[in-house]
Amino acid sequence: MTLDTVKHAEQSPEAAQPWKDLGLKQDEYERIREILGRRPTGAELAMYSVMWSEHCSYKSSKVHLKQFGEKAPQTDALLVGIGENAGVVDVGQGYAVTFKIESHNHPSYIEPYQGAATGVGGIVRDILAMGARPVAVMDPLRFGAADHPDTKRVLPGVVAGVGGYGNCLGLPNIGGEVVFDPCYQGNPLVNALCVGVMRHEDIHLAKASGAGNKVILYGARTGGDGIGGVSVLASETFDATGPSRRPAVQVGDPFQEKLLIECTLELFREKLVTGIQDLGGAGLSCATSELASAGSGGMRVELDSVPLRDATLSPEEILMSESQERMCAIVEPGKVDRFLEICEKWDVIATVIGEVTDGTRLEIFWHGEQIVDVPPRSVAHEGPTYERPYARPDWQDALQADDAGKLPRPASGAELREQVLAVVASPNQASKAWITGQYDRFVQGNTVLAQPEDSGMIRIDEETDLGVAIATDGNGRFAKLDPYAGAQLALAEAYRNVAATGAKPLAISDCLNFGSPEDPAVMWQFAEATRGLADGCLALGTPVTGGNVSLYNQTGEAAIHPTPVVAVLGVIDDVNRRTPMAFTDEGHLIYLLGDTREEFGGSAWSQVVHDHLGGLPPAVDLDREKLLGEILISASRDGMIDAAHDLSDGGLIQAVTESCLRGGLGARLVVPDGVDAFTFLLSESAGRAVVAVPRSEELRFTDMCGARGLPVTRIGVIDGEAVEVQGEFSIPLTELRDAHEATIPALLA
Amino acid sequence: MARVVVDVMLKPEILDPQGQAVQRALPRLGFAGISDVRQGKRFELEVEGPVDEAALARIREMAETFLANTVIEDFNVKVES
Amino acid sequence: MARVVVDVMLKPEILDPQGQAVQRALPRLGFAGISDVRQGKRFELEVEGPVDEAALARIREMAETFLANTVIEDFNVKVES
Amino acid sequence: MTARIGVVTFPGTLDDRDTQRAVRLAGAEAVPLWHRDKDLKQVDAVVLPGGFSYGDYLRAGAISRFSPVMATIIGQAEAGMPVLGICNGFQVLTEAHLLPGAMLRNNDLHFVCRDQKLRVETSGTAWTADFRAGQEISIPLKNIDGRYTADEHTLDELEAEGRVVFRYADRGAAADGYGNPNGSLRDIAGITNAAGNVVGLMPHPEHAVESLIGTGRSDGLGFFTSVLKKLVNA
Ligand SMILES: Nc1ncnc2c1ncn2[C@@H]1O[C@H](COP(=O)(O)OP(=O)(O)O)[C@@H](O)[C@H]1O
Ligand SMILES: [Mg+2]
Repeated sequence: MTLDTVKHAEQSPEAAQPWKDLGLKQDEYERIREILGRRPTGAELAMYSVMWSEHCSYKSSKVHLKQFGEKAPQTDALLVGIGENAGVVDVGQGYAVTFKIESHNHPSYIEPYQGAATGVGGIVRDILAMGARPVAVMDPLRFGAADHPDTKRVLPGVVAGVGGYGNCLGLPNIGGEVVFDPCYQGNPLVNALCVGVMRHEDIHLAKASGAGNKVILYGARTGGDGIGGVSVLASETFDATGPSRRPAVQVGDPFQEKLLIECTLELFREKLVTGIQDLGGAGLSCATSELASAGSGGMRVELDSVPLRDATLSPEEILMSESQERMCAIVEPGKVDRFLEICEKWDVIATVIGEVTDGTRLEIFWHGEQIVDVPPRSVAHEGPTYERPYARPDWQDALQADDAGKLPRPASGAELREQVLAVVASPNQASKAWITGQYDRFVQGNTVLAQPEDSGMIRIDEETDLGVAIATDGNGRFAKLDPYAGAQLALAEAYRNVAATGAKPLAISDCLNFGSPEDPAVMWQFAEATRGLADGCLALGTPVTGGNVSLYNQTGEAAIHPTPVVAVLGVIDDVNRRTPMAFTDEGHLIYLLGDTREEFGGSAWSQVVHDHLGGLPPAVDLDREKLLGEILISASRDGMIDAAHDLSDGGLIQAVTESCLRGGLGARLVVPDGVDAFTFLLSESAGRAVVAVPRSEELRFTDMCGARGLPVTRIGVIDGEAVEVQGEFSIPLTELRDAHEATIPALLA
Repeated sequence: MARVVVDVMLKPEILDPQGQAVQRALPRLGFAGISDVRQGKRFELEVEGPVDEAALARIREMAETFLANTVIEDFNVKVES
Repeated sequence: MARVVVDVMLKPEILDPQGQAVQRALPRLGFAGISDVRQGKRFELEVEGPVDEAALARIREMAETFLANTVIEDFNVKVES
Repeated sequence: MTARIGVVTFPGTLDDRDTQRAVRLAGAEAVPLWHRDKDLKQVDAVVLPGGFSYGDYLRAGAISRFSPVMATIIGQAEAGMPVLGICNGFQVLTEAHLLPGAMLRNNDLHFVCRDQKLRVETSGTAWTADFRAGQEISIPLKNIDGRYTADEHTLDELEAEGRVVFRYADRGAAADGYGNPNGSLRDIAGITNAAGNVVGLMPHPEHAVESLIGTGRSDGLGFFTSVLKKLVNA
């Protein structure tokens, strides 16, 4: 086969090109021809097709994501915002924290272990590329019905993959989510978050500047696996019979990635790196075009110098390969030798593959012949933008009218007891210890809190005990009922979880998991959710630092519930002041913060007891969330409470159950005036938390709440070996424990 | 009772980190002249009853759907003599 | 270039939970008649130069000292035809 | 003069910095050792920390065992220098035949991470002098290849010579951190060589040295104070 050089392309304008097979639309192909003033070469076509895919270009979502910038709250904390590999937040004492959440949904359905493993690998490299040492990971997961046979294939593989990769990298897993719902059958969601820490002066950016600087590719050799994998796979719908295309899935090598981390951190320490980019989806196409696009000049690359695992790869394949565990750095010529030396020390292969030029073009050569000559921005940053049509689906009204408040409620204390046990034992509410016990949460020796606590917390300075906390949350059922409110509820819940541990929320990252953007109903959900999230972030003062969009989570006509997952990052000046969730002191008082209303739409109770989804989700009051957060943080700082747990799915009884089981002590609860026992225990009103208060602090605490206008109700005391609701029922802790802890092992072990 | 062996290897184009780690270690241990190592799995199945074409067809199906993930792996079924 | 295969299996007296897990899953997936499964490793070595007795002796030594841990594993070396 | 305790880093080692922290908290000087260096920098004792050296590819510890630093450590260990292998370090020690037996995949096939109760069986080693025989301690366990195996003869010999150093404590329910987590023969969590200077165990004392972090217990410090006392008194 003759090489399709730029010259050849100029001479053969009419040559047929496989743009359609590469996922491009007719008008997109026309635009490429227009940009270049000729037909693209095969290599150029490969680059444009992967970079203009939905996954890489955000072409359907861009117009909506804009709001995160437009409505961004004023804050000094944001050091690097949306657009870089990950956002960076100032957490004080000269430290900066970077974190981001990303999806690896489609590959994880096809090859659960490797799909999930490489999802962790990819997000870790993003964090590393910012100049930070990765310090923890989290994994929000969604699966089909817990008892569906395919869940037994997908879940254990995903969990083993998350653990296999993260454990081997030495990153503590400090939290996540496991949610089951039939809507995720065939479209499991595997989101992965990584957080990293650096000094302010160590922030690195993905740009190629300084003519004459060298472009160094380092890490694994490039192979033929996963060519177009992430980008193509994540950019179309699975048809009903399974994935319509099966490009090879990538296999991860966490050992190589661990070497890459240590090697890269040493390169940073010696200040050898001018610009840096990880290789993820779209591989070298992405890294070279993004570095050049963000930089000052052009770039010239000798593609034949890329070290290969398979000598027969064509230049197009090399450009599209998504082989894992690779990074690309821009290095001053005088520093190249030392750079290569450090790579050798870590057994990492490193190769100079090109240099920054004073031109404006990205030029790629293959054995001396030019095969790419493009304006890099047109590939990386000026891809197509769609204004996809969207419309509120016609079924939305009926769904919201189907009020969960009308569902039959328990008629007696005995029936209430039965339903409470059913809720805490249901797969979504049950203990996830069987899963999280497969993740290393101790490694690095800085884990202050990890699952099942409300947020994961990491000490980042051993002298001052400065720490950060992160929680991720999302509730697809709420978002289905009302995507705008659902997104805000996800934000509010993660915010509350961070505050509950005593940390001050600073910023968020999000992963927006939706169905096909070609369906106007899905696009409406997306538009509403992004609007809700942007408005919510403005109200709470927490900017969006970055995130990820995963579309086409859909089998045939059936889309997943709209599932915005939100990660909130907070800071705590002294991790010794953190508030854990366990009830550990007999006699301490239990207080409920916030208002309880009759809110059952989308609730765990409506799902478990009635298999029902309808009505409206709980009302959102972000001012209240903020106030609640402030109270929880003050109470932690001033030592007024010794346990706190946020209320979310499953309501108050779920939270009390978890705090009791964690501490090994029971609770005696009294139903407060003005609310019935059922609503008290199982409503899912937002903006609430339970806290344990020593008697000596009671007055100080209630006075503080009163002075700041937060409703606070004494609901009981930590006591005994049962959870007792006076006048209704009592459940021994052993019975609760069996119900809560046996479910997941019984389904999966 | 007959033994059927199913070998499962990563497809040639797929990265094999384990095989690579072994290969890279060999020269250090003083073993030269091995240009590539691939590591896979070997399943030894004890089969009740005769291993006729029908039995082998079932085992091939088992390998295809369960023992191997054919997105990344190839397999080979053989009767042990 | 010749290929030499080294099979490494756990010794018969050592518990093989991986093989057992496979075996236990088979009936659920509708495969009956497999009375035992053992899971081991298969190494495919690409050997430069002739695979004569000397080369095989070296590979046997490599298997004995490195590819297998003979405290728990047996191995078998064969030339692939 | 403070004792110098070397902490080895192989490619893929994870708990080296944690182990250095534990050594420092115990009052000794932590000396990083690099797998490619034969030189032990005149340390008085060595810890092989946990992790996935060489990705645990082939078998846990199998590739690291052949590194240059191990060649020196094997010689020094045979000459009496205290050596502690934690988790992956324990696996390296068995692969290097400094300790008998081998480690297999956990019998439930999963990675397990939990706070594990151990019974200290002997205080007669370089690393357990600060414990009492029969004492129960709690330190994190985290591994996937932690099932200790040896033939009956070897096991009998270990028992007879008092060389079983730690057992998984079996009182109470497994969920509280009691019980054998992986199917190790005779509940063995850690052993020593005949001289008592080389100890290997699967759980991680270096993750239990501070009151706030990890499990919030400091039962692991005793390992490092034990060896320190021995070195200072020597
Ligand atoms: N896949 C997972 N990985 C790690 N931790 C998890 C995972 N799933 C759940 N968790 C942890 O289990 C605990 C309970 O989860 P969840 O009930 O979703 O918390 P909440 O409702 O407070 O957000 C949390 O600490 C959470 O981080
Ligand atoms: Mg919570």
